[in-house]
Amino acid sequence: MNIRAITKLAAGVALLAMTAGAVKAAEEVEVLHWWTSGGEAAALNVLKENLQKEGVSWKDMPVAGGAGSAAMTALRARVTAGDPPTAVQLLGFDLRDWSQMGVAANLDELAAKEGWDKVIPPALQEFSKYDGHWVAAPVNIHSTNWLWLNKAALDKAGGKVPTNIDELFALLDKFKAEGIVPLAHGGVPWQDGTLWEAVVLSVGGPDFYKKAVLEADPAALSGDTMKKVFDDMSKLRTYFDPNFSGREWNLSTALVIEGKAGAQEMGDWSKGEWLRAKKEPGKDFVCIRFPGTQGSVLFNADQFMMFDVGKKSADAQMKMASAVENPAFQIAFNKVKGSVPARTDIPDTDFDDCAKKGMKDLSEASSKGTLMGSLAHGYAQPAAIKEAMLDVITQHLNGQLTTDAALKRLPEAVAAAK
Amino acid sequence: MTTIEPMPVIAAERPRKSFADRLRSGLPKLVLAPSFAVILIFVYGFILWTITLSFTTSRILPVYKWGGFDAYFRLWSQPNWYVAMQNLAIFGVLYIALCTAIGLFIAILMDQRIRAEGVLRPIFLYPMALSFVVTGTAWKWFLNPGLGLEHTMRNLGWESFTFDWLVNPKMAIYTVVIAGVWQASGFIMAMFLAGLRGIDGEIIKAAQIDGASTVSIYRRIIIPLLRPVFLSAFIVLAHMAIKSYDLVIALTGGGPGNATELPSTFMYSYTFNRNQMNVGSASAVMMLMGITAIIVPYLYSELREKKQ
Amino acid sequence: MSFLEIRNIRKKIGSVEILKGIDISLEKGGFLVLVGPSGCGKSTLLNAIAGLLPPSSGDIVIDGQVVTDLHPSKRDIAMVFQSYALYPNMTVEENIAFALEMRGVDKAGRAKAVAQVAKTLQIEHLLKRRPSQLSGGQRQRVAMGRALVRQPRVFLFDEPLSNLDAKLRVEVRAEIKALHQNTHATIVYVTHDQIEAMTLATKIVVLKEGIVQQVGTPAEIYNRPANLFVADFMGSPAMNMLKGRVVAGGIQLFGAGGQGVTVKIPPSVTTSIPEGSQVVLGLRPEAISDQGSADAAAAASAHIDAQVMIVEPTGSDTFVTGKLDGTTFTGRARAETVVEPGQTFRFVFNLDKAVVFDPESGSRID
Amino acid sequence: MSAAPETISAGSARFTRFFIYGALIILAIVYLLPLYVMLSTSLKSLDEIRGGDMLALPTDPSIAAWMKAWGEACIGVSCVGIKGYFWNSIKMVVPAVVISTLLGALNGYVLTKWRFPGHKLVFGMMLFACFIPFQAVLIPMARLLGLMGLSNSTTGLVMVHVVYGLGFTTLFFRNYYEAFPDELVKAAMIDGAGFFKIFWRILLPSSGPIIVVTVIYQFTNIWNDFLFGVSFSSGEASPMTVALNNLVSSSTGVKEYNVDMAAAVFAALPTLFVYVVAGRYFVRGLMAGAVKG
Repeated sequence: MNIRAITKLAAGVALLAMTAGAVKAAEEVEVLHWWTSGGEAAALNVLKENLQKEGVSWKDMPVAGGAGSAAMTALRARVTAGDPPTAVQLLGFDLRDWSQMGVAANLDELAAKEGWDKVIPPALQEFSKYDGHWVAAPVNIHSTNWLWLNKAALDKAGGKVPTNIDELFALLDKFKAEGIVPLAHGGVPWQDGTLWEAVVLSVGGPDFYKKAVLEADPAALSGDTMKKVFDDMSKLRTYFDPNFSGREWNLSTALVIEGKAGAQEMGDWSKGEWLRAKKEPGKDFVCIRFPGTQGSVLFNADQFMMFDVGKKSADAQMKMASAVENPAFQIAFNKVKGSVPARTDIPDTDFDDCAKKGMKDLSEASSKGTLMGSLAHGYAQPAAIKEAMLDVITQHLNGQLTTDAALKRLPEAVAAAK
Repeated sequence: MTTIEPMPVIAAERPRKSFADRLRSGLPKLVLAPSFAVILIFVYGFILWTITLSFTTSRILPVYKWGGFDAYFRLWSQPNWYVAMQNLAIFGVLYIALCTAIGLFIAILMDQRIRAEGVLRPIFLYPMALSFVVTGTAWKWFLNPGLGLEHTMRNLGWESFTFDWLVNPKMAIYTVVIAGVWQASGFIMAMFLAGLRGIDGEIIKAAQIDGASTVSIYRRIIIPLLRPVFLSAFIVLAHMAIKSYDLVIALTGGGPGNATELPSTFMYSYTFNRNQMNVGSASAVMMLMGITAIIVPYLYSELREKKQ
Repeated sequence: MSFLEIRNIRKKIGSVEILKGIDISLEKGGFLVLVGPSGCGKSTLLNAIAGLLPPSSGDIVIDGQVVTDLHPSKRDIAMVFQSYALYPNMTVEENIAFALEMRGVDKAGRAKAVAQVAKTLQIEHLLKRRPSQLSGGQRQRVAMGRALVRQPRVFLFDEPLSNLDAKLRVEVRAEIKALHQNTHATIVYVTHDQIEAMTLATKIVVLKEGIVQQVGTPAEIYNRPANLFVADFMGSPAMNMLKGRVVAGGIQLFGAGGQGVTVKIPPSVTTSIPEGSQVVLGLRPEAISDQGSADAAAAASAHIDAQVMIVEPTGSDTFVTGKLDGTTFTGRARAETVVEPGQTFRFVFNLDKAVVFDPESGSRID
Repeated sequence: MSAAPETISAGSARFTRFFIYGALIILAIVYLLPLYVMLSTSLKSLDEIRGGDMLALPTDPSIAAWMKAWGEACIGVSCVGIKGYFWNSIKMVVPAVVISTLLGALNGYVLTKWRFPGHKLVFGMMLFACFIPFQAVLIPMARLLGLMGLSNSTTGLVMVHVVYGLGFTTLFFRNYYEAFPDELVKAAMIDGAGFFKIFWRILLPSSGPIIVVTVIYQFTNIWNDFLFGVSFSSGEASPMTVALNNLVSSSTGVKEYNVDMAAAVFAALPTLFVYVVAGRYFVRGLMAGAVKG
């Protein structure tokens, strides 16, 4: 290598270093989220590209595992170190808890400019704001009280969709007679909780749900209605296959897709599995509200909470929040994710039948006041209480607690976790 | 380092010394000091910090507001905590006993001048090399009655074969034991194999001349000679049992119900998922006390023995 | 003037005092052997001289320079260890050259020095090997080579022969002796083997429990042991210790059961023992012989008949153990002596060689 | 060297050999099952995985999942597979292993050859560090890293692994050097070698077996660590295990088990390689001191 080549190389390296420095100096958002793979990540990529067009680079910080629990650990480490990410995917009460620590940025100005107050459902706003100030940009709204039915199995069982829990039991009996698994369920606490909250809503109605779940009223948690809830849970348990324990939700969905099982209670994200298996709503599968919960929506929304990272990235942060609420992005993202837009002003033309139904249900429930937070997904109670309730629910479902014991234990657990 | 009197045994140290000599005689301690300081801060400092936190009202992040013994009362009123402790007892005893027994058994087999030792050794050792992030799924499938062993056996025509421990709250903790033993027993095997290889062959010859059978040679002579290996194995296994976390999370996630909760998963979940950092810290303090109760007597006897 | 001086060295480890004030001096070219039973402090003393173990008090002086506080490497000493302490990761050559390398001797200089030492010790063919490929004797030589190459002021040997088999030990012992005679090196040598001490030393120090029992030439130590301990420790078979009582005209031995035998003590042995006092009479086995080999020139001797208990032929001599009145003693008879246990045998005691001790203090009475 | 007593009678000897080999082969199969499940799953198509028998051989083996895991799978918003994270892990593991091994060796050296009053207490305290549950130190560690400006950096991660590996490495080397003759150190001292010279020239060259044990132990532990990796690194700088976890544990996404398994095998390759290649030395190294306690 001669001198000239070395000089050239050195110049190249220097140039490279300068560009690297330049990239760093540009606006950047660091985003902690747990949409780490497959379609979800691809959906998020849309946001990344949108931001890049505006000159904001995206530093990805994906942390999967346990519905965000590993991500929460990582977040704690970063906040404790005094170096929080710019934006963090957070759920319900976690948002409040973090805001309470005084680490949130203020999005009021942007929200006012873009009129978020008018387009985002008030039930959700409660969680996107802290102390009256916007701290987070909601991405989507999932709802959890769905029942997914295999169309062929349903047709074989008479074709009539159940509208209350007793009809559900009748249908499940027919599935059983067909020789398939009546209800596909995965035995992990959050799935047990998802099923339980749907049963609570179905058995007790929206007011009871508010009382028992949102307010955690001890009387409601141990009363007769709750007894029926637990009894129904025990009964539903008899429709599971023996291998449900610890099974991931998508394996349960696969059972329904393949016709090995008749139905699954699951949030709208499971639609992705159906679409991926090239199944069409209405033709191959049927999406209905969990029997007895028509007119109410238990929601769970993904939000990006903006952390206070100082002036340096504040502008990029605002750009990102704005990009999240951009209707085009909301459509693109939610089509892939199976959820519905967090804004109620978005036309449903681009969405499939299940999503259209979801959007319609959402705006109805929102206006009727029956849009309520999901317990299993952190929109009904703070983490401590939620986990304490899930403990009881999952132990009861697994036969470790009798119904009577569960009724006694549930208010105790809530009290102990407060 | 203030607790250590500067008085090395080897290097000469009396007055009338140049600075260079002084430096030289202090060098060993100077070399050890950073490591020791780091341990003091990162282990003992953090333990103190954890103890402090357990007396605060910390929930999502540390706050330094006095909370008294509240966290401990909460801890001991949690049914989960009792389940975790009970499970640790079951898991710890079985895990240590089975790893030791199986490790010793394989080591003895491997020590019979077998041909394919080079092939077999890595087969028994490899589970230690893999993280449970990697093997957890495979194990979960294998133990799942509808996917794994039970399914296969029934497909093969053994219709009544049942192996549903994974989904049975009463038995699930034993599946954790199985996977744990699978992971660690090869390592213990290597320790025992090393111990066996280190035994003086003449002792065995002497025993053979005395007319002892192979079984009684092992039972009466070789296994007693392996006593130090048993101790090392116990310590290695005890600390792995107490720290076991990945194992449970990957295999059962603590379920079914809370049937496989362990103190380590309890601590993690209260600190990081349930936003009850003080209760998590209190459980960590309890764990540390348990560890101390096991380790300190061991260390004491071990280090005192060496003195003689 | 003495070349190596050990001045009132004390060493305490914990609460135990290992060395209780040792004073020794050695002239240039001397061969000092520290001998004593295990635990007597001889290795501790050697380590103190080497600088590997700082004494609690006292001074070490080499060639007029106080080295007590000097690092071992600056004392200009070399040491041969019991285990040889060859560096397992280095070849013989590198082992020998290591000290020179540490002292900044250049490569050529090292090679020259190594070659010379290798020639002296006849280990040239071993230079490229590693310690693990050597026999015990070869290792021992390399260890010596490592010490020799430095040409230090003082050589220290820490039981260098104890790991060799009996035959090799005698050979190497002779080599060390020859080496000393040829090089006139100053040597301090630790051993628990009194024969090594006798054969090698120009000066022996007998140590017990951290106290010097006796300092002297081998002959002094052997013939005029300062106390019962030295007398018993030096010599094999051990000196006979016979209890006796001073009577008119000598010492009465074997008197426990009756009259006993009175032996005359020549004035060369002692003159100062009052009549009636209890004593211990020490007599080496070679001073008790059969009639045929008895020293005719002895000024005082006694003929004693005793029953034979044990007969031990060694080839060159035959040791005969007799018993009289409950006391056993061993004598050295000619090889061709024919005697069976149970017979009565006539022993000749050569009292010129006797040593008398005070049983209370253990000290020799002159 | 082998401790195995020879069996005497010929007839029972044959039976014994049969029993020994039979038992070993059965055990080997059991131990290999999870690996087999991983490998065969990675070669199957998703449909076959969903519908088929987990233990069955793939009917139509394909390495497509492997290709995808290596170069195409999405981890977060970038879909370039796990190959980049491989390098991240190496960048973290190599310095952490080297530093912790070296420090462990130096500590072991001081604690056995340069003893001072209280050395046992110091060693005992360092050993106790092996037993601290890592979950308990995450938050204070994060705070300290933040104060040192090492938050979210590879340097910080390396430091964490070094700190919590020190107990083990010190233990290994101390036990090994305990049996290393003191006289060699004394000889070197008289020869004029200083503290570090003795270490570099005499002890370290003779430490091969224990270095193997320590390196294997540290390498596997650090390579497989997830908790520290996820807490103290982020995004594209994450180690392999974090990326793998992001791939296999995404909660509401579609699961491609064949890709997951292929990625898992990739993630395990370095440690598998280390154990297979160095297994022999591992047992030898354990013999040389680590088992003594």
